Amino acid sequence: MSATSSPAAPSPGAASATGPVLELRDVTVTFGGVTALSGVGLAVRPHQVLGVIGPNGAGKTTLFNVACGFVTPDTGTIVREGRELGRLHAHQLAGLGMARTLQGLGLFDRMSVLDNVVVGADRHASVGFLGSLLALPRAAREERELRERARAVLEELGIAAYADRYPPSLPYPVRKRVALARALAAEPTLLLLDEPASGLSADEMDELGDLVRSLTDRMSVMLVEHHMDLVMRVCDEITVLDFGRVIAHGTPAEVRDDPAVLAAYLGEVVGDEDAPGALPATPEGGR
Amino acid sequence: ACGAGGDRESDGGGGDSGGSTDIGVTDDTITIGAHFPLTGVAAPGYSEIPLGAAAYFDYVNAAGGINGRQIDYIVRDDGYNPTNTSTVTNELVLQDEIFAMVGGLGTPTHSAVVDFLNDEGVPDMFVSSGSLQWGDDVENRPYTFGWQPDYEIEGKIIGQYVAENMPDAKVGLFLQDDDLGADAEVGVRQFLDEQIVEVQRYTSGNTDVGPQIAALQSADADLVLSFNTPSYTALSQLVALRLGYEPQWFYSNIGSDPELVGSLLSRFSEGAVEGDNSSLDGILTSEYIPGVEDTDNPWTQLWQKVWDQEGEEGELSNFRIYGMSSAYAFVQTLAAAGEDLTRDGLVEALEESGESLEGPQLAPFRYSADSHLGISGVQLVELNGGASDPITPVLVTDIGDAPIEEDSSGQADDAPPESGIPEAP
Amino acid sequence: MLTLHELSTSYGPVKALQQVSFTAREGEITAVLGANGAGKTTLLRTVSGLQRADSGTIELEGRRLGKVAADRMPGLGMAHVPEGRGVITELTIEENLRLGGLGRGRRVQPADLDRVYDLFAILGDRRAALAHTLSGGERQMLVIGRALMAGPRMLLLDEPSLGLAPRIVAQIFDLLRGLVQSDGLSVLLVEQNARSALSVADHGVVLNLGRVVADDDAATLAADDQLRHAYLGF
Amino acid sequence: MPAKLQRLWRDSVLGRHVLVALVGLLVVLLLLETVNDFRAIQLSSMAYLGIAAGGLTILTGLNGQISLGHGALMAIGAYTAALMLPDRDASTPLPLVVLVSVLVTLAVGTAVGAAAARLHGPYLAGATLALAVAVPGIALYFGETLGGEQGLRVSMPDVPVWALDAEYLLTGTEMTRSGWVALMAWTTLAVTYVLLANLSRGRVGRRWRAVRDGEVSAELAGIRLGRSRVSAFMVSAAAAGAAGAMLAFTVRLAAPSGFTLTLSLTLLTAVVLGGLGSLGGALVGAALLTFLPPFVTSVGSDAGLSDLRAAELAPLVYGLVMIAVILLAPAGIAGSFRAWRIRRQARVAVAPAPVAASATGTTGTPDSPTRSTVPTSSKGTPT
Amino acid sequence: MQQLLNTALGGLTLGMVYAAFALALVLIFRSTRIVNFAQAPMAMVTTFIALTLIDAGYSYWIGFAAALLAGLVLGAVVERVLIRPVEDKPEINAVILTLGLFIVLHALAAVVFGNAYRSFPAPFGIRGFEVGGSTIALTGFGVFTIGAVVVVMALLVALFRFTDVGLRMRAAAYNQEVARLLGVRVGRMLTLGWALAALVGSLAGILIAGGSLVHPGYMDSVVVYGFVAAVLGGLESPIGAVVGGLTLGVSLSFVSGYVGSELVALAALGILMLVLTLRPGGLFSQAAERRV
Ligand SMILES: Nc1ncnc2c1ncn2[C@@H]1O[C@H](COP(=O)(O)OP(=O)(O)OP(=O)(O)O)[C@@H](O)[C@H]1O
Ligand SMILES: Nc1ncnc2c1ncn2[C@@H]1O[C@H](COP(=O)(O)OP(=O)(O)OP(=O)(O)O)[C@@H](O)[C@H]1O
Ligand SMILES: [Mg+2]
Ligand SMILES: [Mg+2]
Repeated sequence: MSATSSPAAPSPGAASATGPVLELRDVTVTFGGVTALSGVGLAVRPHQVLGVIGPNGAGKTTLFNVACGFVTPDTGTIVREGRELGRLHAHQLAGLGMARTLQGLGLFDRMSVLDNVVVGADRHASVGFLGSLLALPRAAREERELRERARAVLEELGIAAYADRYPPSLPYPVRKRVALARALAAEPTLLLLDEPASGLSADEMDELGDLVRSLTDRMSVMLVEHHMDLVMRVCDEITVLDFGRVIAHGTPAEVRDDPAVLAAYLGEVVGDEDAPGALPATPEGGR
Repeated sequence: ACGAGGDRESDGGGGDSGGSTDIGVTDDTITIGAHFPLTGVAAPGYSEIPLGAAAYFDYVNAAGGINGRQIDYIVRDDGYNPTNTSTVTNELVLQDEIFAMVGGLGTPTHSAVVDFLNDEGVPDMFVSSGSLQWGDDVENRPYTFGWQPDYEIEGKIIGQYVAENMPDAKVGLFLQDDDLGADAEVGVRQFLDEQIVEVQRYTSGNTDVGPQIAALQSADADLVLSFNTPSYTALSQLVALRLGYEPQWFYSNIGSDPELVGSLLSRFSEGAVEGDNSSLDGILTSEYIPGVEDTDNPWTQLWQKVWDQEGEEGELSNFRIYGMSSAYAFVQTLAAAGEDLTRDGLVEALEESGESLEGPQLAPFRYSADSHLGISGVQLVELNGGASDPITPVLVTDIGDAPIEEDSSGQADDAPPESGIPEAP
Repeated sequence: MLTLHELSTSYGPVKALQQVSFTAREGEITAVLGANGAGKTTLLRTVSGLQRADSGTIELEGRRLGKVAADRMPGLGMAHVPEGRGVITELTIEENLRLGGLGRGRRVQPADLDRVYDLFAILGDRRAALAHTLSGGERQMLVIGRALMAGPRMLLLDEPSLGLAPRIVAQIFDLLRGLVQSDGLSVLLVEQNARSALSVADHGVVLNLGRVVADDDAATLAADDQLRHAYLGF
Repeated sequence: MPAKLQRLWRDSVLGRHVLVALVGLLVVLLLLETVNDFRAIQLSSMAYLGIAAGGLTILTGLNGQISLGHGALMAIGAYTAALMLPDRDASTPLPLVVLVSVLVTLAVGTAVGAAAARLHGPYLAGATLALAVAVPGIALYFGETLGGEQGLRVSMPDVPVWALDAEYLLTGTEMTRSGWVALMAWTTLAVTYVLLANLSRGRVGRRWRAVRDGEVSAELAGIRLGRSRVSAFMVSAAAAGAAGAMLAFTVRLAAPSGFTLTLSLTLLTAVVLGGLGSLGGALVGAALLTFLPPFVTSVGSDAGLSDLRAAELAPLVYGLVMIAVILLAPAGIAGSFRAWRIRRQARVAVAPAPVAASATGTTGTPDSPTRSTVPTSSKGTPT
Repeated sequence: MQQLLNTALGGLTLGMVYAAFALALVLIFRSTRIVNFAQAPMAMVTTFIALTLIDAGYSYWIGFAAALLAGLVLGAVVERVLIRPVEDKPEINAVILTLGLFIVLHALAAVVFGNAYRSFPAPFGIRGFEVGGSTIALTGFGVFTIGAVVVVMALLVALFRFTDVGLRMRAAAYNQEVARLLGVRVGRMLTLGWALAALVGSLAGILIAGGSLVHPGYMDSVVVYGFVAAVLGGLESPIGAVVGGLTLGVSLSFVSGYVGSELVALAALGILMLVLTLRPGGLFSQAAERRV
């Protein structure tokens, strides 16, 4: 998060040659009287981290929900790798090579950590109902493979030791990692992260930042976060929403200096994020 | 290894009738069993029947038993659920090793076990139900005997009476949706096919009979023949009251226990239904044994004595009298079968002397080698002040197109022996 | 205002708090800091009676709380903003807020509601909507607003900035300072982000693995490099 | 090579399940040798309750759907079996009867499951409750074919000669008809349980569990909620169908009053008393339901209670046991045992690891297994 | 015509009875998220208490009051003693617990009050009113039934919508821990919810019994239809319960009268499935949920 951490240029080669991995065009969503998104467009490029920020209630989660098929937009289209998707259903997501973490964790509390992650890897499984019913050798083999795959992801995230534990008994950061592991186990080409850093300490956030950056050689990432340090550090581009509209878009540096963003989101005082108090008041009173 | 399928143990009962005793019989005991709904929806009322039977068996035991044998009567609860009936019957036959099943109650319940009992050769005496199944098929069910008049002959007798005496009545039928209604309808239609303007069926367990009664009312039926259980008599009366529907009611015997229905109807709201049995005044029904209200009848007096001596808490009731009456018939059959008691011997004795059994029944039994159906007829009565006034003599008949005749056997005049314990006929 | 003495709490075999003692002074913001799992949430839950202490005492305004149940706390002038989902999503926004006011034991005044609506305009616009339609941050606002409805003298805040946009965080911390100064409110503030917490707090307590490892002025703690590196992560 | 065997045991799911089932079946066979006909019939009852409860435990325990209507599904299986065995000369092979019963029930279960897939908790309970009371009405309505209130009698063919011969060869005793039915019921149970266990261990079961624990997350992992729910319902319906056929064989009757709401609730009770989600638990529950009431009644009679009082004693004690188990062993009998084991395991696991969650390698935490597994930021603190 | 009217009126009264029972279920569901299957036997027990008093010579209204009071107490006791320990357990545990209670109360009642049909009086007359020379299937007691249920529904709506206690009860039901933090005496609220529900249940019991027969199982069929009515209405809404009860009562009455009484249960299933297919949360459910 030093000011120099301006994004590593998107991996050379493939990146700019191909089109965006995900594009939302002119998306509008209303809930009853509330307009959550209006005419929003954005694009995630290959091997890029796109940040989406904005005040609370700006529509970030809703945007994710549209991309995941949880919310059907009133208007607008979703384009995945050049192909326009019709009415999207959440269960198609994995098949489209997308994975998402939730703002709450959404872990399966009565399944072991390993099983949680294996569910994430499920899209690689092919054995059908009959195979399961009869426990055919092929099914058993595939089960072993899924387990190994899941274990490898746990290993990568450094939480393999918890494989047999159940989520409720785990510390919060570990649980967050499990959720991430589950998403990664699907080996997506586009990962959607909704507030992955909430509840993490500064150090953990740094690790997360490194991890996210390291993922970009395998996939693109779309990230919603309120922690500006992290956003500024890991994102290649940032889209800013306010009241359901895109109010700014650009590199972190551009966005940070945008007066509209300052006013709507960051608050005037947070000009210099290196200052110890990313906060207005200085301590006084007290003793 | 062949021949393994041969003689199953239980065949013994049927096979070696040469022996002097049989399963469930020792020198000084006879073990018999029955299935009744002691719990659950059918328990109210029906659960009292075995208490009556037990009281009578105790009475007999107290007097030394039959042929020196005490009667051990095991009642098991089936909750009126055929699956349970099957279970408890298995238990009675295979575990408790009863000599005979006596008075098992209910059409759907007993149908679940009737073949099993016959396969095992267990005498299946006096099924507490008026279905034709108990006795019309001697060949396939040689061990099963009915007891009460079957619903078909009751329907016939009622049908003929209506056809002769109320030829202009517009008849509505109110039927329970099972054998009770179906068999009775067959009987009634033999005589009344033209007069019937409406048929309504209720499903046992569904206590809202408003729609059915409303349909009878709107069909302008001015005579309703009802084949239902006692609680539905009360319910139909109440609904009729609500609808202002006042036809002539004719209830079948099982629905018309005036004592019970009267007490059910009593005391409903400020005088809307009169406070005593007179609420059923003018209602027609049939009888085949004297009831608790016939306090002058020597049989009723005997039952009262038995109940006072051996009964549990509570008053004598028609359900209990029913239990005692059928127990009496069984004791008499035992006496007829003699010292050397075997299952087949019991069946033979009943086939031989069944028609001449004494007892409270107004008409004789039909038992013979060809028919195991029970009491052969009923008497039609009108209820008045809780008592019943005969409107016909005892009429007897048989299923099918057998003619209906006045009973000439004098069965109705039987009086119980001094001891209250029957001797071999 | 609030004094803890040798407080210990455990979840089965896990000892979450061990012999924790410190004082949160009246009219001050006391920050409770520490890594994930240090026991901060447990501390607040024990103070407000949601979790039973194994041993130790808690005194509020000189009164021992002993076995006082959580539902008595609002009556004693304490309000607790729990960690994570504290919104009753099946109720409307206004009902959530009214509930906050009920804890005081008197009828809810429209003026109290308006104060919260002024603070968080979004809530005012949607007052009749069910809380489950709110976004994560909006819910957090609702919970904080609800705690303010109770007009507490002692406010326990568990990671109030979670999921909130920086501007709102600043606004809330502003507000807290204001209340501390004008009404003499005392605050026990749990924050993951030690730096911001210390910047707003008067006093700080650092927990590690359930034990107090530092207890000092906010400024002193913020200046202690070793401590910062070891426990506070900045 | 014990190690190799151990691995085989661990890796071959099918082998393990089949082996357990075979051993279980052998035990039952031996047991059947020693008991009288009545006990054999009781064992059949336990088997059919166990089969249905096994299916239900999959539905409720693994997929989180509550069904109060499985008795109705059993009715469908039983009626199908009864229709195929109208008289003793009907020479339909029994395995075919079972298969058809299962298929018919499966078809109905699919329809019900599809309708119910969108429903949750109490709404599903309400719908299945209505199903439980509605199905007997169908039997009344089509009284001509389905026998009305009296139901349909099931005519079991005689014990096949090969079975008699085999039994005689093996044990020197003769197989009774009840013993034969019990053997069939338990074989069906064993097959059903092996299949159910396969499913619950494998991919399908994992998906069911995922849907149970988190719809949204499951959907994100590519699971179609509706399909998964329907498939769980279908599996449990198929089990109920098999159970219904076994009931028909055992009771030799399919009648509406045999499939009252009570039966449905009884099944659910078996599932919970035994321990939700475990097949062993379902079997324990089925045993309890089969043997407890008659036992209590006979204790009551022996204690000199009248038949009437003794009869009321059975439901009383049975109800009290239900309440007691829920209050004292909320995870059911088998479940409590499992929980106790997990607790012990957790205690062992937790003790050495004070869950130093943060990876700040500088805290001076005593070395613990967890620490080394949590990656440490190589950069240390920024700035 | 007369049959049509009478079938409808009969269905209306019956529907009100289902509604009363559904109201009790809704109350408990709202306060503890539990479906109380023991509601029927609890009401049966209180009705028998009333009957015992009436048989002993007290007036109907004494019995009526005693039943309601007994319901209140019984509900509170059941919640305190049995439900409290399972409140934090999976919902199915509570379901099984109430089923267990169902069985126990049934057996106890059969032992204590006897297993026989008994009649239960009804005030205000059970003869249909005369309108224009013909009698319609509406009795004084029927009017009382309808009035009582409507009043209870209105009171419940008012309680939940407009009072602080109602708000506290709802908070306690939805989220115990948060409610506790906000100063809600959660335990008391849950007890109060059960007590009120059992009171309403007792009312249902007495209304069903009035002018009809009672025995330990007389409420059993009402369990099913009352529950179906509650689910139809959305389980959360008192108005829904009454609308659900009426819908069910009237339609089943017509099915019974014009199609066949054996199809009543099937019709109930059909209506329920139809409604739930269109609205999986029942007629009066709240807006679709935000899932993420
Ligand atoms: N189902 C719904 N019904 C009504 N309003 C809704 C619904 N879902 C979302 N909203 C509203 O739409 C707006 C956008 O919500 P969204 O969750 O996308 O915000 P967000 O940007 O993710 O906010 P946060 O940063 O607080 O998580 C909010 O005002 C929210 O209250
Ligand atoms: N319900 C619980 N059951 C078992 N252990 C628990 C429970 N809640 C917390 N713990 C454990 O107690 C310890 C302290 O947890 P606590 O939640 O108080 O920490 P915290 O400082 O608030 O952490 P965070 O920053 O993640 O909120 C941790 O080890 C945690 O795993
Ligand atoms: Mg959001
Ligand atoms: Mg915490």
